[in-house]
Amino acid sequence: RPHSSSATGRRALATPAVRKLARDLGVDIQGIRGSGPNGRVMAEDVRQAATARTPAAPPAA
Amino acid sequence: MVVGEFTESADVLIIGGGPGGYVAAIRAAELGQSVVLVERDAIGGVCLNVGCIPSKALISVADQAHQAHLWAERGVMYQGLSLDVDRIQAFRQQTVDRLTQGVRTLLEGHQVRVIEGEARFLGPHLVRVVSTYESQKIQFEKAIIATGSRPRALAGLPFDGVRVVSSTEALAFSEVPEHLVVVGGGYIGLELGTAWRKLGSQVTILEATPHLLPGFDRELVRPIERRLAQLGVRVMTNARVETARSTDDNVVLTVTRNDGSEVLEADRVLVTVGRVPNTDGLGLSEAGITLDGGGFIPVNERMATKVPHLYAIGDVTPGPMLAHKASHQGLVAAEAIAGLASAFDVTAIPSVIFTDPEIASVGLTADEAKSQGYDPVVGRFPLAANGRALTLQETDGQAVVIADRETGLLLGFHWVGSQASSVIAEGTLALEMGATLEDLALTVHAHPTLSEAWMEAAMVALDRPVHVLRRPRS
Amino acid sequence: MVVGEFTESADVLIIGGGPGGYVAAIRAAELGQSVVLVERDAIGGVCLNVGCIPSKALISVADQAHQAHLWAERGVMYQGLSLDVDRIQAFRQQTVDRLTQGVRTLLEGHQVRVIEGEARFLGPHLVRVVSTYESQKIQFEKAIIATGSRPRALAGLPFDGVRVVSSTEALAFSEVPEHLVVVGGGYIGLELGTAWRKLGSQVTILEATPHLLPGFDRELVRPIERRLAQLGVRVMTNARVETARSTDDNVVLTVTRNDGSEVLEADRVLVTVGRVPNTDGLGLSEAGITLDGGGFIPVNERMATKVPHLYAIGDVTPGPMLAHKASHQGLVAAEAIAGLASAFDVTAIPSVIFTDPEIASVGLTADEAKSQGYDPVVGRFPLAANGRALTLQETDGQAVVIADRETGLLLGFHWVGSQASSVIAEGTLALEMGATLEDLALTVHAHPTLSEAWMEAAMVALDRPVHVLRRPRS
Ligand SMILES: Cc1cc2nc3c(=O)[nH]c(=O)nc-3n(C[C@H](O)[C@H](O)[C@H](O)COP(=O)(O)OP(=O)(O)OC[C@H]3O[C@@H](n4cnc5c(N)ncnc54)[C@H](O)[C@@H]3O)c2cc1C
Ligand SMILES: Cc1cc2nc3c(=O)[nH]c(=O)nc-3n(C[C@H](O)[C@H](O)[C@H](O)COP(=O)(O)OP(=O)(O)OC[C@H]3O[C@@H](n4cnc5c(N)ncnc54)[C@H](O)[C@@H]3O)c2cc1C
Repeated sequence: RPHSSSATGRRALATPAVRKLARDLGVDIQGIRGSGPNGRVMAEDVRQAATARTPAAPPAA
Repeated sequence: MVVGEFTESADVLIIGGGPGGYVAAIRAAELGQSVVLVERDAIGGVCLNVGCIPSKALISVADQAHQAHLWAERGVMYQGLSLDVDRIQAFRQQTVDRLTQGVRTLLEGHQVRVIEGEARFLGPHLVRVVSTYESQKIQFEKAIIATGSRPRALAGLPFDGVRVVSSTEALAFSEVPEHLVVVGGGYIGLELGTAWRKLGSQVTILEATPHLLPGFDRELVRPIERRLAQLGVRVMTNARVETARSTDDNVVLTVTRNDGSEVLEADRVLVTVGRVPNTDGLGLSEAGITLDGGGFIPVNERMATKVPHLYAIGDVTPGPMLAHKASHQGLVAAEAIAGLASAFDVTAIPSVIFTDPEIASVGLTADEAKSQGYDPVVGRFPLAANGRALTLQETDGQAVVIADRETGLLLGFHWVGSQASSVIAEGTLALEMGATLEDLALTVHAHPTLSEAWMEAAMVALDRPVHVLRRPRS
Repeated sequence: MVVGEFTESADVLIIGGGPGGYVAAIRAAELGQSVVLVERDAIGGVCLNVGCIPSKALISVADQAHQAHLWAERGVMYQGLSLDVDRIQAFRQQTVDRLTQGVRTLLEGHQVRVIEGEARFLGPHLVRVVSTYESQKIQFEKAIIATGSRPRALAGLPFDGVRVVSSTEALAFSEVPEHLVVVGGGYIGLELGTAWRKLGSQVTILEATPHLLPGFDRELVRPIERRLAQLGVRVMTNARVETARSTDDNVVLTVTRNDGSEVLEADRVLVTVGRVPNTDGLGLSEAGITLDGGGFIPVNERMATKVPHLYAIGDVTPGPMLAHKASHQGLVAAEAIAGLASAFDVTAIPSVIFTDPEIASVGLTADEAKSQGYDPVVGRFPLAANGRALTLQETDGQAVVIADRETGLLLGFHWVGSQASSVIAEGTLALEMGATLEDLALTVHAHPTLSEAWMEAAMVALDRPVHVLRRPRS
């Protein structure tokens, strides 16, 4: 996609709340491939990226 | 040398009580920090005392005075209209007082210690605060520099506070000037020049570049140029003040333009040629901070300077000098200091100009979109075709939306016309939410309202206009 | 019996040229259909001719006349004010003419054939159109019924067109009434009652239920009740007209309330107790359509009736009687007919009331949210703490946001105060985009603007208020 954020270095397309979530979870949103329309990064994408990045964390329960 | 100085300490020291500093103070206190706020002049800073608020109060009164003339032909006729400048100025001051008193109450309610005086860094964790009567030191863990900006002076036309003045004095004139010359056709000059014209002054605006409001889309500025002409404001572009001489009651200016020079006599000259950051005289080098070429303090997205425990916000940082930028940065800095993951990470900062008509803009223009590699599609909708604008008799203006042709992603919103200040918020939210032309077009907009024009502009961009005829695509 | 009738044919027949019908006509033509639009009265329907537009024009003039009083203490003074009702009415009519002329031009530009006359179904694919001079039949593939609504009459107080009138005549009074009694405290009664009060009439509003604007949040209505009291409008709730008797210059009403009865004398009585859909006299049964209990035409989300090739939009369909609902449905019906996948599928329809101050509302109230199973959090922000409201001297009012406590999903926006009509659009877009409290709070809102109050209300709901003190959570 010529206009995806990674191709042109543009900002990731995500709402303020999702960008905040990424910051809160310590994930770099620019590196996430969004699953929403126009490649939009959704809250779920951020949560997945956060889990994927911390495999060392002990599984809950 | 000061004897017997007292030293206070605080988690967070904030220097400057403008919309950057006081908002940071409230938020830092909310987050449990002990906060000291130092202000050398008036709580509320430029914005509340001599900027945003008093200018808009003056503009409201001036609009009202002007409206009185317009409505006669619609059947509301005034006899013997007169202006009482004392009352106008009292209203301006009351508005300021009410808001600054509100801010003081909020600071108290959050247990922010407010210290009057001028702060200067003695070292990275220490400032001295000097006021008329006393001096003290304040030791701090972290500090936020929010010292704002001041009017830039013109070399050949120095401020004298009476005849040659900055916006501060021009807001507070105790009489309507006979002839006000405004040097500088930026937003502050236009806002104040228009207001005083509506209150009865003869007004001439001098702009050194070929256009008023340099940097703004020409098509957005046109309705303002038209209105200025209707109001009888003389606009001289490509004009430079060559010499200036003050007499007892006047300033005599020689103005050169492309084609020659002209002599203007004015009883008041308002110089508004930009603002400079208050980053001198602060002892920043003692604190380890170095400035950029423009005198601004470089910061990262958490508002931290190169010295990690020192933060800077508002007009002292690079970027637009706007109150809402300062306040948003204030929230970010306070939260960053308290350990939250906040960052100044916004898609767009709106800007509003309270001219007649108002202009508001957020995001990219078509040209900017092009230069960022988009193929922009532009949708325009004239307010002359908007029912609400007609009922308000405010039909001059248009709504412009810019979007990416391929994806429909909205990139910019621009409005010249009535209530631009109120309708622009929808545009900012649309950009932050990543909305598309379809999202905007399919959102039901109440009838009859001005904001319908955004929806109609989106439908124009989508090539399915309703209230204008379709034009052959370019 | 009509002789020598001519029969036309069209892909799409639209009955009624209001904001539903004319928008559908434009869109259908844009999509390549041959369109006939039948209108028995005036293109533009109720909304443009005797509804939204003329009422807002009258309100603008009345506001201007009233503002004159308010601004004297701020220094804009006049010795006398006089009203010229002829000019006021000419302005109202000009505004209407400009818009309806615009619509006629758009219809022409789209090659929509406009036929004057009253349509009545003769069968599922045939109508007869009767005008003063002629009659014809029109055969069609598909039809859209957009015949709108008319004022409901009160049994004991029938319209006589002079003393006992509907909104249509009340918009066009050629003199300011001495005493106008408004029967019905809904939005139309309040809008017109307030306007005529500001133009000098004595005004009494009678409402049968315990509250003005039944159905609206009480807290939103309070500023309007206060303003009505300041204006000297007498409001009688729980009030019913028992008997009415017209004399030569007056109507004498006996009004009963809980506590007894009272006699009112009025030179004009405006009855606004709701509107009924124009679904009688249309021959709908010949077309195979049956009405619901309220006389409305049931439709699916593509605006199709039970008879698949017949569509209905606007005030004849169930739901709020609002122009923007009619227009949006018009787009959907036209697109559905042209084979597009369109549907009336909106999250929320905003509603605006042009009282003083204005009220606008979109989405759920806290109570509605609760009854839909949400745990709502409410954020309120008073306009008295908003800088722009202060500079406009319009501090009465508040912004209210409703969100789901768990997810922050925004559910409703409510505003009473200045420019409600302009600021509500941001709320509608937020709901359509599925925005959350964080999204709204982190969107930079320009300063000083009214819409900042939405952002501040979101910050209140998130328990991190800036310009009001935090309250103990409930
Ligand atoms: C006429 C005019 C109209 C304007 N209109 C608008 C508008 O409509 N919208 C908008 O967004 N912006 C507007 N602005 C710009 C706006 O006022 C500024 O962007 C805003 O005030 C910046 O906020 P700040 O907190 O960075 O600094 P400031 O508001 O400048 O506050 C800085 C404070 O720091 C204090 N200070 C400085 N040095 C020291 C020191 N050493 N020790 C102690 N205290 C110190 C100063 O006294 C001042 O109170 C306008 C400006 C002007 C002049
Ligand atoms: C005083 C007043 C103020 C209002 N203010 C607002 C407002 O601010 N905002 C808002 O959203 N709404 C407002 N409304 C409501 C708004 O006017 C209606 O919701 C809107 O007009 C409905 O549009 P429509 O197309 O369904 O019908 P209408 O506008 O009622 O148009 C229907 C048309 O069909 C024609 N017609 C009917 N039967 C036939 C027939 N058999 N043959 C041919 N033609 C026929 C009628 O002559 C009419 O022109 C207001 C209404 C009133 C009375």
